[in-house]
Amino acid sequence: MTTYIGLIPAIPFLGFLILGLYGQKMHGKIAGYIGTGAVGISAFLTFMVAARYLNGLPEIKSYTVTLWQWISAGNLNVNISFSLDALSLIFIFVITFVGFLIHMYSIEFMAGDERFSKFFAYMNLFVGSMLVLVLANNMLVLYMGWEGVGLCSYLLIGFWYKEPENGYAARKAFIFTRVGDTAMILGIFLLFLNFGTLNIHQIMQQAPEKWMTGSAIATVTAALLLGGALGKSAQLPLQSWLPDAMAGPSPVSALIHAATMVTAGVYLIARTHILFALAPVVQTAVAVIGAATLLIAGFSALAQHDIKRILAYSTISQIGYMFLALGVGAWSAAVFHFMIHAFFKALLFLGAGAIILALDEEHDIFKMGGLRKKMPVIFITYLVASASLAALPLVTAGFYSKDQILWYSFSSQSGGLWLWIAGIFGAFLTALYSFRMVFITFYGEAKTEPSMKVGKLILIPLVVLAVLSVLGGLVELPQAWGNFRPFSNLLHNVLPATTIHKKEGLEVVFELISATIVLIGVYLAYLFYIKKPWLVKSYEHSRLNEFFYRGWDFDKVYDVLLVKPIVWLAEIDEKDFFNWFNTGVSKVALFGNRVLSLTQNGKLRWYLMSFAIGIALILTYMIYR
Amino acid sequence: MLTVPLKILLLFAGTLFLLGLAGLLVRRNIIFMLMSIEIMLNSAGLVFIAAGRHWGQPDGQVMFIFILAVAAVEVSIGLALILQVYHHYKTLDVDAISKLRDHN
Amino acid sequence: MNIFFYIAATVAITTTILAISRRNAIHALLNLILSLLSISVVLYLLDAQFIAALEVIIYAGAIMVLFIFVTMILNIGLENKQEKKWYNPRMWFVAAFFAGILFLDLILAVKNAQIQPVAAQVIHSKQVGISMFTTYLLAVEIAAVLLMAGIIGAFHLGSQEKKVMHRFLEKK
Amino acid sequence: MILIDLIIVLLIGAILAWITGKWNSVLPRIISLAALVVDLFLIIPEVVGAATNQTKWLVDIDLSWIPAFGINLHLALDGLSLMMLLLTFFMGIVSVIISWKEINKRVGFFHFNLLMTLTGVVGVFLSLDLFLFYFFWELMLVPLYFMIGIWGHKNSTAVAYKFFLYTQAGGLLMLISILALYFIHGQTTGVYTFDYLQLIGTKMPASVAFLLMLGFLAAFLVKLPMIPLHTWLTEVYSEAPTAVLLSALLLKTGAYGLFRFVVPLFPFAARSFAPVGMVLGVIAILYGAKLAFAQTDLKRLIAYISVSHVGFILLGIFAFNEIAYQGVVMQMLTQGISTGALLIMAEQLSERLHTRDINQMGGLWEKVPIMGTIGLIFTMASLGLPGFGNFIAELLVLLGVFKTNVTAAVLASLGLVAAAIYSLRILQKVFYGRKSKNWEIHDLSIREKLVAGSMIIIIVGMGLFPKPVLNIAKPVVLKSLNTQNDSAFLKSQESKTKVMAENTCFLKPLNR
Repeated sequence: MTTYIGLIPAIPFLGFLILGLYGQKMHGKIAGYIGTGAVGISAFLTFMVAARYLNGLPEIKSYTVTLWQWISAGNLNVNISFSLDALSLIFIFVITFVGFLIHMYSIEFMAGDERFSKFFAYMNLFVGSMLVLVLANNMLVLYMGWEGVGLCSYLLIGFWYKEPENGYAARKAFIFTRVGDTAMILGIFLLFLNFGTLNIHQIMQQAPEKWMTGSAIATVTAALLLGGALGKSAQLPLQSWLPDAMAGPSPVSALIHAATMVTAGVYLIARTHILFALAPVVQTAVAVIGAATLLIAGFSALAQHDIKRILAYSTISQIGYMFLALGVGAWSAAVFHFMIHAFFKALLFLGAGAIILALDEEHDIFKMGGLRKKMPVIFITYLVASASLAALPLVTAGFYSKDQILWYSFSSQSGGLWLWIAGIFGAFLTALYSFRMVFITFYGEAKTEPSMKVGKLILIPLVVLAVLSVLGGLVELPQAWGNFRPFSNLLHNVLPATTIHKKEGLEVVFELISATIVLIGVYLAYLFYIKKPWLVKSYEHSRLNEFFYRGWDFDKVYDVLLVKPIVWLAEIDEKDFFNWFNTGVSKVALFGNRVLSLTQNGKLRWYLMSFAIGIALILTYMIYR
Repeated sequence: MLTVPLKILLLFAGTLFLLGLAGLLVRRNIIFMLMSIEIMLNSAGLVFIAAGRHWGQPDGQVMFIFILAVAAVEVSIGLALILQVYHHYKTLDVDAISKLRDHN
Repeated sequence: MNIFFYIAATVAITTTILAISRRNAIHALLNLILSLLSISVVLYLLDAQFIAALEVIIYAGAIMVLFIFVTMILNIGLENKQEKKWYNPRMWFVAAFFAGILFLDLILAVKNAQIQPVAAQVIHSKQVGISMFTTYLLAVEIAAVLLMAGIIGAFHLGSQEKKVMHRFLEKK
Repeated sequence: MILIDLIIVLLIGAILAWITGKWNSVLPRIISLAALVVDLFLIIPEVVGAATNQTKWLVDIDLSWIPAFGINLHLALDGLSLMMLLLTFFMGIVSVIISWKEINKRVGFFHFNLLMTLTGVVGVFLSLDLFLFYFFWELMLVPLYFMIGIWGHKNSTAVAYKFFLYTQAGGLLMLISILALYFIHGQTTGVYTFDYLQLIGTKMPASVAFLLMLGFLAAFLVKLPMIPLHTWLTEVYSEAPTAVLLSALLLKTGAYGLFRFVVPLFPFAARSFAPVGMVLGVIAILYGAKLAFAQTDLKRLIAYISVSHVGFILLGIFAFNEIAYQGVVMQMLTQGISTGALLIMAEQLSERLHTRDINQMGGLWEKVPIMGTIGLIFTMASLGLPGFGNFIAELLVLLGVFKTNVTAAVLASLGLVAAAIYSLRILQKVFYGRKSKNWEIHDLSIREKLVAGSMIIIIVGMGLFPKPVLNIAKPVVLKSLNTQNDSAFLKSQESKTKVMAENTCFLKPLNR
């Protein structure tokens, strides 16, 4: 059992090493098979581990494996060690399983690319780092995985490096997340100074004993960790890197910028939920940030033309939901939504990637249209995923996960009406933009002809994910529907249950409201984008929509507030003003030399004159002294 | 017996000295400069004599003799140099002979 | 007696001014000779007869003759244009300024000086000679060496038969 | 005797290289490589000892040299100097290998200088006699001056002057301090000696100690180099030949000096200097980063990166706790390697492209993928990505500083963000983007790959398995911290006024 835990991240790393060292020499798709195989083995091991873990419940709630001692300096002792519990189990399941499907898809998607083997090397490195992140039982090891995925994100966004824009997008992503990471490492320092250990388990045990609820130190620490989570998960105010990150290949967007890495923030908060519970202010901030982000990103998604940017804003918005759930203490709901979101969002990205591939790099949905008949499989899977995203009642997994969040946002202890209103309005927006995307892309007249048919390796993952997007929700039914909640029961081994202080009977009412609103949203999308497009013509071209299109001008704000001053600072002092000191000294010396050698002009009478002046001065001084 | 106060004598010698100095500063012709130097040397000797007389010591006169010797040597060397300079540069302008200048 | 001194002093200063301000070298030199002669009168009045004689013989005689010789050798005795060009009246202001400052200093210094009125004594040349060859013997020897050096130097520099320039004066 | 052997091998190698260089250009290279390899093998057995021996010096040689002045040939090896020596020999071998084909002018003399510099460096790391230390300290300079001046790029003579003047000025100030320490110790105890171990704990008034410490600091901070004394470094990096990664080694001598001499000899003065030191460290980190971001000359950029990294060393030294000190040791090693590797890359690029301007580069990944990968790895290392040694170093330093001074740690950690900004700029400008020109360049040769590969292995190894390094450093770190505790004890024992009274008598000549 414990051996397997170590192997799960090790095998993708091995794959990375092999591909990195020998990938250049591999012919055809061998590199792809190796990369996929490595993740596949990890996924297989995950299933084995999961089976054993479920078997061991409820006696053994977590397993730990220590590989080696990493750092030991003073009282800082850090081991490279992993621990598996329900929370990390769900995460590694999503990472390896969805990761495996995306790898498989990539074999065909990336075929023919000159850096085919590099791609799989990076992807494997990413999977390995992500597994380290979620398996870590130590804040520093977690941080290592955390930065590792950041590196892979950077490498893969900038994978097509020949376009400078891609490189800049990658850099932006890295720097934005790095800002959050720095806050996080300071939070880790604080944890170490207060607890003398970085072991997550020990910290979580000691924290309630040492820290008062709402104390300053708890608040600061939680806020710093939240900083890291915000950066990684693209939440307000560090969200603007994610839409640009779509410059990477579609499988990358699917794996890193939808399914796994961006949800690392969710994982971090869930993992350190005790700290957040000790800092109610920060927890409320999490909820508010989540609510604000989901609305802002929802409006922006509605304004986009690029299919991948729609999905990117949608991702930000959906992670906003997860943050909302975390903020109101609905831990398992957040993780549930993470899992379901991973399924349907990965599917959406893969579908979008397939469309883009077939249409020769066409990203604009207004230039697609009518693809329903030309790509039936993609259409159906895409439709399913969009429905799941929009949380179409009863038939989709998204309904179950999102409604749980909405319900808790109202009913939990720290929830409230306003959070719920934000959530439900977000749900309406989600329905609207997701079906806007579907209708514009697949209905109407065809504007671009597909140039190729996509193959099996692309379609199989789509279908599998589509099935999961429908059936995935059945692992957790709403409380009012009977007590079939295996998912949260599993998680309650790690995370506390959500306390509800409203009447449980209300849940059905709220579900009906949200179902109605989603259906209205879908209908409106149908009305606006198929039946009567002129209704929204004026809105589409309004200033407000342009503003949303630019992502609420966050980039402009950062540009003016940070980028411009820094660049200005850099430019005014490029030559390093301390050099003035050096050149100053030598210039003064040279000037002195020149002035003094002027006096030595070879004119005898000039010398005599200076004698006379000198004598006059000295005598005058002596006499008048 | 001369009863002019020593102060007057000193002023007289000083005046001569300053005249020599002024001549040195004003003239560009080397011969005139050499002459001015002679005037200055002479006035210095005058002070020695006056002082020696005032104190009743022979040293002032001894010094005058030394000054005389120095002046003689200086003039002979100086004039020889002037001859050479004139042969070389065909001028007696002291400003034209500025080889002592620092070349930078 | 004092009147002679004032006359001699006036003559000396006047002729010195003329000596340094004449453009004609011969005129200037003749004025200088006059000046030296009147100074020798002053010396005589100061009871330094031997020194006065030396002044006449060596200064006004030998040294000035040397000057006149050189002036004549170089043929710059007559007033020439060069001298006019070089003769910059502006320099007079500068020189007069500094000389004036120094003169003021001198007057102040002399005025403030407190000289004890000692009865002037006559110093005979005998005393001078004794002093020279006892106290100042070494200095006399050095002066002799200096004169020797002057003679050799003048000989060396003044010898024009050789076409060789002195190395300090050679053109680079 | 092994310590003397180390120095003698290098000296003999230097002389042989010069002599053989007169008639053959390959022999000097082989000779200097051999000398360094021999030294490396001589020192390796000590590593085993270092892992077990935790208290005393590993090797300690104390021979009489000039007894009249209390000067001894006192060489000693402990964990810190052992690691520094390993780094020295490794970097020495690397610089011989990378200059194998690149240096063709006066090969013999080049290798003579190279080995002489290394002799100085080795001596500095080993000597425990302040006079001997100063001797080796100055010995490093002269050959390096020639190396920069003769084999550098077009502006190198001026740069060599600048380098020499800066370091020499600092060195002379240190000499004054050494002599003052010598006399103060001699007058208080009657024993005139330059021996480090005896000079530790010399009693003197705080103000005098502070002044003497400033003298030492002047030498070490110039070498480090600390802002505002860093400008020589940028020019040396940009104008000197590749083998100047020797100068990257020289930076370590500065850090080593702070660690070995300033902190133990002047524990209280160092503590009272700590706030200033920390401020300087923070300034170095941020200002270096800012300038690195602004540069267009690749090598100058790397120089500023190194200035920024050195800030961490400074910061850590003035934190005075074990974690920070471990971080400092780690930073000395990793920074030497990562900056060295970046410099090598920059030199290889500028040699191939004949420009160092990053605005003229771009899209090079396509042409030189291996070089790009290596550049990527080392930029990532230098921005402190976990998994590389630099991360451990920066983490430990920041954590240690965080314990003593939260503000400084927070400001310094901004350096991590800044590091991301400037490092990624290198990648973006050099390797990413469109090709600015159709470069006709070849990728790394086997020789270059070997060098880069070994450096990667070391830096990743130190990132994943830093424990051996930390273990070896531990006794040294504890020792230098203990010295402070001992003298704290001493201080509490003796009343301060008494010491003052005792000492004022011999201070009079100094005050004059």
